[in-house]
Amino acid sequence: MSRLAVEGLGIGFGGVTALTDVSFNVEAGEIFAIIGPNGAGKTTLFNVVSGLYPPRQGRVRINDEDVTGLPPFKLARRGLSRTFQNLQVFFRMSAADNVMVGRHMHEKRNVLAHLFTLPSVLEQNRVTRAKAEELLAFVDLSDVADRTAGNLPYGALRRLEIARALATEPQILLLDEPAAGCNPVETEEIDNVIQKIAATGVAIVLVEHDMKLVMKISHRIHVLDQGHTIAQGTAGEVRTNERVIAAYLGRHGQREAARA
Amino acid sequence: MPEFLQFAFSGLTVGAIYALVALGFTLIYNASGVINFAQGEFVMLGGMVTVFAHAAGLPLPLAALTALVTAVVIGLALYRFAIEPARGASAVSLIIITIGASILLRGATSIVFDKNFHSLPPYAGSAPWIVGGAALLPQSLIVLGGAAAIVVALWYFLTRTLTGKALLATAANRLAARLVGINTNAVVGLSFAVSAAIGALGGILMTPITFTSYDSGTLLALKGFAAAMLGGMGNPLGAVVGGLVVGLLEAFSAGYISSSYKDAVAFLVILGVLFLMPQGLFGRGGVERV
Amino acid sequence: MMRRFFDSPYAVVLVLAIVVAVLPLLLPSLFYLRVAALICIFALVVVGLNLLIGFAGQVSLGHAGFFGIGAYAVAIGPTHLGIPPWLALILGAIAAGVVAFLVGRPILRLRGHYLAVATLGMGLLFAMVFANESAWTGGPDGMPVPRLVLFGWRMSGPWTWYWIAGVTLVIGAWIAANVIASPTGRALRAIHDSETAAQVLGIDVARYKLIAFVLSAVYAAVAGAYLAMFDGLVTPEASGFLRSIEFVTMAVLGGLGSTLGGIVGAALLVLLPQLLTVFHDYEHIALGLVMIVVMIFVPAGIVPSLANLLGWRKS
Amino acid sequence: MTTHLRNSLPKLLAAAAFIVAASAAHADIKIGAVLSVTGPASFLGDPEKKTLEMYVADINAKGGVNGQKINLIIYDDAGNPNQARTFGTRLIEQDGVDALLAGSTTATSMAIIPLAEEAKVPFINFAGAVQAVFPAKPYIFKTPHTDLMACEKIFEDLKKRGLTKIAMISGKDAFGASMQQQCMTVNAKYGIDVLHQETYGPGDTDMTPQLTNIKGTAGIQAVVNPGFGQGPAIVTRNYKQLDIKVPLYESHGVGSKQYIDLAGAAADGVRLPAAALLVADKLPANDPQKKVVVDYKTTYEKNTGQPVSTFGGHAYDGLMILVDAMKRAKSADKAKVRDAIEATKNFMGTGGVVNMSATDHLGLDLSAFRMLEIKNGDWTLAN
Repeated sequence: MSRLAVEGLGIGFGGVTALTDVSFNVEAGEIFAIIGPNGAGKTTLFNVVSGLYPPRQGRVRINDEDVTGLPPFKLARRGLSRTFQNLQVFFRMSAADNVMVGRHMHEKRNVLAHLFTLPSVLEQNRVTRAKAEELLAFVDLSDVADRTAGNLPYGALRRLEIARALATEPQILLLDEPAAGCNPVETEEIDNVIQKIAATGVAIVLVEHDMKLVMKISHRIHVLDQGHTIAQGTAGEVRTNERVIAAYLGRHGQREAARA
Repeated sequence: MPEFLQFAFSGLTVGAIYALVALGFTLIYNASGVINFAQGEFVMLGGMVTVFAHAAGLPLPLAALTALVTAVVIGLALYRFAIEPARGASAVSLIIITIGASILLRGATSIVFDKNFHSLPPYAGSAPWIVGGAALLPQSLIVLGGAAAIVVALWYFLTRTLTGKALLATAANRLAARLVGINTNAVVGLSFAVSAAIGALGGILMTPITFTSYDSGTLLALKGFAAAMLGGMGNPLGAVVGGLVVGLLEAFSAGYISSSYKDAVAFLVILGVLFLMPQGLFGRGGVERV
Repeated sequence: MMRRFFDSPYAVVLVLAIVVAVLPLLLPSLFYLRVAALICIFALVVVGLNLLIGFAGQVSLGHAGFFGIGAYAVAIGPTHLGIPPWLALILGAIAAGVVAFLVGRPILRLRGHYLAVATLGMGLLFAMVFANESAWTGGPDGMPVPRLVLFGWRMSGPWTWYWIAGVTLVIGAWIAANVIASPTGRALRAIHDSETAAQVLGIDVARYKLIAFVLSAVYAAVAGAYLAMFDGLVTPEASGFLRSIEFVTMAVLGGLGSTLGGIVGAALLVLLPQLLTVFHDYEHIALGLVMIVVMIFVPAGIVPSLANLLGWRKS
Repeated sequence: MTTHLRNSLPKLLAAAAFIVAASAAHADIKIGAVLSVTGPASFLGDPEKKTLEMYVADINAKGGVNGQKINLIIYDDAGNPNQARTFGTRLIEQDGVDALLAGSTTATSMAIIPLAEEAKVPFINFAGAVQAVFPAKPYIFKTPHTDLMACEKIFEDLKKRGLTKIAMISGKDAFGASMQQQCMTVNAKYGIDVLHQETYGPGDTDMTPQLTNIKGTAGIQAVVNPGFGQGPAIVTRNYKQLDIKVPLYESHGVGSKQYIDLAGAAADGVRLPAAALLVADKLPANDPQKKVVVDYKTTYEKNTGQPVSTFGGHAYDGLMILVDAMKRAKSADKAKVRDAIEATKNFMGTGGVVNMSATDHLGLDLSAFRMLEIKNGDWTLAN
């Protein structure tokens, strides 16, 4: 039984087909990377898998349960969480509050109790806050816990999104370019964090342009080009795959190839 | 059948006026993202200034021109002194500014002129023509024709002139427009000027039929906004269609259902359309980029 | 210390309670007391509306509709249905909540200006019903509202209503503070900043928007009922478009997302017409100018900007 | 931003202080007015305000009342009853007025009535609806004819002309809706059948659909249009455009020359009940009202440059009844003035001859209304 199974997924916008027949499985504890040139459909794939766009064809299964077409919040309750390429941090809330929002599913959601702040709500706020501080420590953001997220540097925001996603206690974590815009030191930190998460048994799906990072930490790599799967395998297999090289060289030239 | 035609004439005339107000909303929204609730005041100014300039002895065309220029100047002033200094404020804050501006303009008009209703002589006689058993006013045709001319002129301006294209480019992507060397501030200012002009022209055209007074802009702004949203905010074609649809809905529900609830029918239809098409009739649908 | 204190939503409630308790000692006449009571009533609406606009980020241009439901409930209930005023008040609040629940589901799917126009239409529909169904509502001239009688005590006059409205406002602000500090409040703020991220974190966005909508509707209905009983009269303008705009203006001028801001905004818009009478005919010009100037110089609203200025908020 | 705040705060405080200072008493007679000077009822409140200001200045110039000057305090409620009540409270509690001349509309009057009753301040209002003075409350009086009277006057005329099957098209504003309701309570008394009813909204700009339906209703012999503002003028024009032949009756809500200006030639032949004021020049010289209406009309038009309206006339009547009562009471004492107002007899106002009593705090009868017909762009006395 795979944690996440994607079968024959397809989607289009207007007349443009964005994804065609994409399939893969991700297992517990695995780091599974999805790469491809710009416009290959990686983020679209994430958006379909996390329920933001309904697929035109194909199915998505979590732990063998068919979850195709479920809204994102229901997927989250089945153990799927994600980060965003173009940061979707709650900018007006503090870093700690951002992570506390991630605890939402694990909190009691009785609105009447909230209206009158019953003692149980206070207790729960304490527990949530403690958990949030723990997660901030995990991504090394303890010292900015009470700063407004909007004022944090870019690298910190990337890690904050990861901590927030972890707060949901996911079984599957989709990371959309977690190292984008980060300097080498920050990238190194993120690399560590990802490996630590995978070690706890979370299935990680990673979209990343930093090929060094991808090749270093991924167990398997899935290559998309223009919405089609062109290869899948280990770093070594993908690196030598002719279609992959053609796809990258054909469109982006030497730079990307050299990095790989 | 004569009834049907009569309702249609009525709805189209009123709808053409709504369409012009909605166009004004759309233009400013496109260029700046601001919902300008003072749009109705431009229409009011068009009517009031023409009336008083005419009464002061100016020939009608000159009085209308005076009104047009006044509205444009006030539109530019609104942008320069109220909208531009608040750049970066949230959409709601900007709405409050335009509401403040509309209160201010109403107050000023009531002092500079008066609080009475005024009319203008019809531009082409007041005897109606009988078409298919229904009465059609020459002035209604002037309103419809005028509105059509404004729409065509606007279309030409936006797609055939460099300035117009700059306005469209700014609407599509302000940052990109600035990067290719468009003075986006000037363009947004221009959108206020053009919207004010369209509003004022609407006021000049409609006053012989509907009269005007210092506070006749409020209701027009409300209907024009609804029409713009029905058509899909930011789409000039949508604004025109939205305006005509609202006008026709009001006329037909007044005629066939109940005059007490004609506005209710119009709004119910708008709500219904929005539930089915959350971006309005011609709004850009598409998916949210994340 | 100061900074920490003002960060807590409960600080506002405490300060508010003290102000409400002390204020009557400083007011020289019944007129001022009436103005203070009006401020409390309108502030109650704005505190509720702030949950919807300031926290959940959903604009409503139709809340006067709920205000009107509350107001007409205490007029129609006792007059036509023989329901005692206090029960009519409660039923009115419940009715507003139920209507908000039913209308909110479909309406809250809309975003931004589309939501604004839909709520505006909703408010207008209520106003039209109140104006048209004159057999029940007295039509555009409105209808008298019977006095509230509690435990044999007839509630009338600025003194009584000041205390009723003041105490209710403190309770309302306290409940708002509770909500803000709870998982519900975090969910609302999250939705405001990024609906997408909120969904992905397991937040049922539609449910929370609806909660905020219903809560704010109930606040508005209670305030509407108070105003109707205080004035002893209700007219359709209670639910008019201009009232809705006035509520939003109060919330924005005072500062969205700040309970204290809502109260300050309400106070400002209740006081301004009284202060501006010195300008006579130029009153409206002055009012418009004040709105523009405040928004230009403190676009985030009076209270948040002031708090920033005085360094009470972390940057 | 800091400097801005620093600059504006003292100004605001100064404004507040000014209000307090302004209300500090001096030994004048204080008359308070809350009028709908702006907003949808400004066509009522505006002439009322101008009239009061004009005549109070005139009275003060002539030495005041009982040797005391009148201090007139006017607030604008913008047609909002809640605001009216607040200003009413302010006048009574803060400004300490001796009498109130207020309430441009029924709703704003109703908002102030309980305050005046409770504080025992004589209050003459300008509400149209009958409930403002019936049943009579000790301190509450009003000057305008009721809309019930307008209905009766119209129905009387219809009956005389043998027109019994009518349609009504009413404004949805307070004035139109209230009069429409009142008419429906007395139509049977005059044997009038209302075959069809339509309404239009306060800001509507085209009533063709409604009138098309009326035109299509068989057997209609006349149309009655209760309403005010620009609505009746549009109805009148649309009426002519649709070529509806049966007589059109307007209400006293169009009691100013503005209506004829707006409706133009279409207004010819329209009938309406109105006060003698509108036909001041055309009254026979022996008409007892002639002098007062000609005087008021001349003064108003000279001072404001605008055509006279019956609405300003209501304020004139209210002020003069009050001043007359104060003179007879020889003081501004509230209870004495109240008694004196109630004792008003044969007072000649712009609205008619006023005879108050303990049960009638309006004091006008149907004879106060004249049936007018518009001919060649001017009012004429019908019949």
